[in-house]
Amino acid sequence: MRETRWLPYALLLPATAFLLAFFLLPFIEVALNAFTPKGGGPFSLNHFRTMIGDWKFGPAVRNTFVLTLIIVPLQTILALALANLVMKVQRRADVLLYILTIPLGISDLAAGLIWLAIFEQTGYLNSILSGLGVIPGPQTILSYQNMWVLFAAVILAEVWRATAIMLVILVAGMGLIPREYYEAAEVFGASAWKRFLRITLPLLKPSLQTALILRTILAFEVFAIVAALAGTNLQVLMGETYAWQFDFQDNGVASAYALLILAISVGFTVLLLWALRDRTGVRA
Amino acid sequence: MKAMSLRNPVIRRNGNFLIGTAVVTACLWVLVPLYFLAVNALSSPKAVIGFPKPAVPQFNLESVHFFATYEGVATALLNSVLVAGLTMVLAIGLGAPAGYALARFDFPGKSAFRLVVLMTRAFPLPLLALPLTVLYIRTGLDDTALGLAFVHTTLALPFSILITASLFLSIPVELEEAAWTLGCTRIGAFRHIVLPLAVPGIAASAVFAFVTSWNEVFAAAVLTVQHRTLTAFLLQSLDVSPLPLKFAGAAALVLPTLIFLFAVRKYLFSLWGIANR
Amino acid sequence: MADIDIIGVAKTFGSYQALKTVDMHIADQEFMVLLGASGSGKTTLLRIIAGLEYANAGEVRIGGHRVDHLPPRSRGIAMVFQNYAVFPHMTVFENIAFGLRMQKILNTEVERRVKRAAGLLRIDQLLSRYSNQISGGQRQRVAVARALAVEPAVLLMDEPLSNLDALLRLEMRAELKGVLQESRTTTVYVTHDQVEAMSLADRIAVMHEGGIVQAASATEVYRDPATRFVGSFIGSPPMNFLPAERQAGGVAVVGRTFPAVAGQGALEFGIRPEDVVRAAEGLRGKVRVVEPLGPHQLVTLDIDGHLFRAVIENDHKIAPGETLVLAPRADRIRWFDRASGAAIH
Amino acid sequence: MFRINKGQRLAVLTASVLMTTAATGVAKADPLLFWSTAATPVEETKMMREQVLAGFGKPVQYLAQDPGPFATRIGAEAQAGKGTIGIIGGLHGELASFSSGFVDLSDVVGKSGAKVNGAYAALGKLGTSEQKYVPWMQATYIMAANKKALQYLPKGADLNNLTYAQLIEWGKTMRQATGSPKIGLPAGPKGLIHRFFQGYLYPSYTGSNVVKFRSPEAEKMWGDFKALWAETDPGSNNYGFMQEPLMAGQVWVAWEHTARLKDAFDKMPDDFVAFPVPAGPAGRGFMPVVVGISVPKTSPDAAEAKALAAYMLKPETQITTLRVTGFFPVVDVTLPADMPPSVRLSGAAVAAQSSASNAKPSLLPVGLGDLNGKFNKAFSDTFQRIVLRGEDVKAVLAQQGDVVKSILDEAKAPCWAPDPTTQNVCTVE
Repeated sequence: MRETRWLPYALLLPATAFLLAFFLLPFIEVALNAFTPKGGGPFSLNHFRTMIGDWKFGPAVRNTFVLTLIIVPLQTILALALANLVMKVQRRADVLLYILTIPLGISDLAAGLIWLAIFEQTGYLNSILSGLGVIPGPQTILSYQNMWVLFAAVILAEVWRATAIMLVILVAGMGLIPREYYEAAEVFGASAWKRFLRITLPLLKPSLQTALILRTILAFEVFAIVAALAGTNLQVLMGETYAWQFDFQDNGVASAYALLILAISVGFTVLLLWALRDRTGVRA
Repeated sequence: MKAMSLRNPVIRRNGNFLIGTAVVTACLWVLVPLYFLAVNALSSPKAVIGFPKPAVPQFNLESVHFFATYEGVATALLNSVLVAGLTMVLAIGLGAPAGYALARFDFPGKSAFRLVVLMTRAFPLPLLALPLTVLYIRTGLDDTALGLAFVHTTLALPFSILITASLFLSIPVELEEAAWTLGCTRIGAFRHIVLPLAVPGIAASAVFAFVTSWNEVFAAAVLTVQHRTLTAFLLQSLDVSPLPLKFAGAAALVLPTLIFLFAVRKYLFSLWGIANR
Repeated sequence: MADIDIIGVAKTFGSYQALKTVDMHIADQEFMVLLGASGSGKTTLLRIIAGLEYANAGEVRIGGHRVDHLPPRSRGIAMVFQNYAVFPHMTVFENIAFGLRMQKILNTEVERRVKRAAGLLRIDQLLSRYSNQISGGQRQRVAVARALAVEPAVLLMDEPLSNLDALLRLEMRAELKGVLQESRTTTVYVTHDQVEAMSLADRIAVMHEGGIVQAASATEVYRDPATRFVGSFIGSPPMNFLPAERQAGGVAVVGRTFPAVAGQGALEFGIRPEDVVRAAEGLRGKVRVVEPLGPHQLVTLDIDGHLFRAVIENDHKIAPGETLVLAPRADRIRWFDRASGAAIH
Repeated sequence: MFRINKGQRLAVLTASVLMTTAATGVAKADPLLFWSTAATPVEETKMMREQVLAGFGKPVQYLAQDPGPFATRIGAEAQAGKGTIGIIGGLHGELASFSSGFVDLSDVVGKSGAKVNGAYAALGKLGTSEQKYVPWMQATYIMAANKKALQYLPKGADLNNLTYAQLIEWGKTMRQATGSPKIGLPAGPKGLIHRFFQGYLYPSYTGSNVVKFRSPEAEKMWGDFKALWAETDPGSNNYGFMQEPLMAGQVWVAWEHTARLKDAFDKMPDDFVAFPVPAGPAGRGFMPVVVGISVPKTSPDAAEAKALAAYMLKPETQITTLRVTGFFPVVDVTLPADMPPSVRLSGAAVAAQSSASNAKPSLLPVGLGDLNGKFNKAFSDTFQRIVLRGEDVKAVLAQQGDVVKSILDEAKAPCWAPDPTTQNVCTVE
């Protein structure tokens, strides 16, 4: 219809105006803080210098990247597998989907507590292991001496907590793929794996893109679970942001960290958009 | 297989053992950690601290009782529901039109809009809290459910936009066009055709907005004073509380979302446009 | 009176020109079929008439009134969609009644008209069902009944039979023709199936690359294609073409001379496969393939390096490798300008 | 369509009900808001409300906060020039950053009629002439041990007169006997281990906090601490409150804040002993923790807030506060006999600690303002680099010494005990 030209903008207006007022305005103030020296003054990069000069900066960047680069691909694979499973199940699939989406409703703080109950020295993992006679008594699992165990615990907990959001987006995307494609492929004798590879994956690209971008962005903000499981042993960017803002009361450096997180997220988003760009142009 | 089919999803092809196993494994993966939480919440403080941990709950309600008698819990619960409800309404009210625009139109700036909306989640909220609080105190939004709901809406909005977009995408545009040719205005077609088809999905995506608000701690702790939400009221001090209370409190916060999600589980599929396949 | 005038309508999607300037008149109560391959612009034109798409230029008039600025609901049209667009959340009854309810027509009248439309399409038994409880063919009938129930001035149909299986399509085609003849509504019908087009149409508008190449009766489109494209698009098998050279006193086609043709420029000779007969004199070619078609046989020949198809009666057995001489019926020979493809009369 | 309409109607109904409730937001008589980082564990919050504040007579709403939201909110109210917080309770370091936003509470101390600890009262001026906060409660850090650990005490060691060398020895024996390290330190994200270095190790080894930060004595100290850390439960980096690993039996001997041992002593009084911190070559260093009360200039009812501050200083109130939180009074009181086991246990240890002949009391950092956090960071960074990452002691001390020096320069802060108090800016040798 004729209103096609202005209507989409009119529809976006409320959300845009809202985000402008409640996100962009405060954001600009914070962003300015990152470039303003303490106590006011002209533009300066001092806060960024302080940030980079801190010995925790390197480990925080490295750990955040390592966690993101392991967690996100792992979650993608798991979410794809689970989404396929959900689509295969016929009866009571709503119950299956419900169970699998439960972690979506659990905050990262609560999830940290849940997994701490498993991994702590007198936790469930040790209880089970000693019950099975594998170990004689409580063992320290979460220790700075076993960094890889710390990483593994954080990864496990993050995968448990945050795969659900990818799952729902992918299930949604799969629901949009016309069944005829699968039937046609089946007629041509494509195996289930081939059908997944040749039909599901390419047609799922838009959803996959959204899910990946969203998860990557949130993964760079990983904090509560790390704090719960790894304590001060594992520095991450978000943790440093908190520490500078609240423990060291230096809003400038905290803002610099926040901008860094944003910049990394934007960089990765662009990378993902490029890597998963729609080469066919068939689907909008 | 038979016994299992009563409680677990049943598989398309009978005897597809592999899928059955996968379903059970996936469910256990999600449920076992929650089960441990439940056991801890329902065990005596001594058992929670001790070793080895009990495998089954003792149904000791000491920790639960603590929260039940904690002054202000009821009010905080009410505030939480109020804020989450408002967030739900706002996130859908603002997000659904935007989602509809993304689903139905091709226009310059579309991908930029998507990107910017996603990017709002890439900035740590606690840093925005200070300027927001100053703004709120000056405008009188401070310590109101609506004010907090606004902040929670910024968190929930990217999801509600993306989810509703995919929802509208799953409703064939021809249905709408058919309605136009049959005498509907654009709004009329939306009301008579799109909305009824989208309502279950919108309801489910509203639940996600609800849950987002329910779980948010930081802004809630800063922006509410007398009208605290349950999460700000409890969760923020949980990690400095004794272990048994930690678990009981966490369980108290997880439980409502479980119930809420369960209530809309039927819609979870329609949310994704699968129901009519 | 609901005739349709399309005047200078053009449409581009970004840089892609979907419709070049199109002019067309569709008479009141006429059954007009827009026929073309996918991408020819036929659906775009239909959607412009419906108001679902806006033209970049030109006018659309229905019943003499300019409608191109009006939304679909104000154009007096109804439309049947390729995938039927039966509302899944309403019963068949509510689907058919939908347009009437929008017009705020009295309940008793709604009921009467729904019953009549449903009766016409023989779906009166299904009125309380939902769309996922009926078959594809039944859904198609619901879509048509829904469109007819509003008694539109113009009925627009976008490939309504293409999603049905072959047998059902044949059955529906006949039935549709009967129903629409009875309703006497001006109809614009889009299809890529020429048999469907010919069996239904009063007139066929053949579309190619965003333009109407020819709009005429089925017979005329078949017998007198306006362009080489129409000849090659219509008919199964399509028209044969052979290069022709103007000579003093006539036109030479693979060594045979035909009477002179008006105009100048390089020519092409065109003849339908069934318009040749075996003769002593004529086009000489070597048989490549013989396909028996029951009453006839379809023979593919190589005439001077050009592929040529002929439909020949079944009296004699023809074997591949054989040399055949075929004489075209003089009154069925068509000439085309080789550069523009236009027919020369 | 019937189904759908019902759903729609329901949604609209819910929405409008929510909107109206939100808009009307019933206005009751506003209680005075008490915004605090003390008594944050839910049990303590509950007791603070039900037992301490209930006696004030007027409604007070006690809201326990994490330091993050606590500071954000106070900062925002000061910036906006308008607020709802009536009164603030926080640690010395947490209050220091907002000094300019607080009203002068000089008259409160007098009004309360209580005899307030003079040193703390001076601390509460935050380097100004006004009483920015009045001291409210105090605590300190002591040692706690499971009785099972006592059998492994080194020969000849006196629990009440322990040295750090003996503590290390003790830890070693326990580790060898049980197979796992049994000493615990609160080095987690919520833990207070930086105070261990500032107020305990440094004064005990160097007799100084700042000046001798990178002295040879300090190098020796870090060497010893590495040995101690080897006997320390590696889970320590997750511990915020030592009472939990103590009760769980995971840790047998711990250094911790008295308030953060309360639960263990109260719930299992027969299983634990409390004793003074060990001594080093320079003495037995220890440090108080002071919680103060401030009234922000934006307080809706400053008069009532002051009245509440005075009420909190009353000896009876202070005793009740000790009973429920484990924080000790800052005014002169006579403790009744029926105090909970934690008070008995901790009280004895604290008394022994401060009356020890080699006692080396340290003050909280004075005059650092909002640099308090960074000052703490300098110590915990030193610990993490030397002990956890195994960096070279001398090099790290040299670098971190510069950091400490620059913080002091920026704050222009003079030295505080146990460093010799001077008028000049304190500096690292």
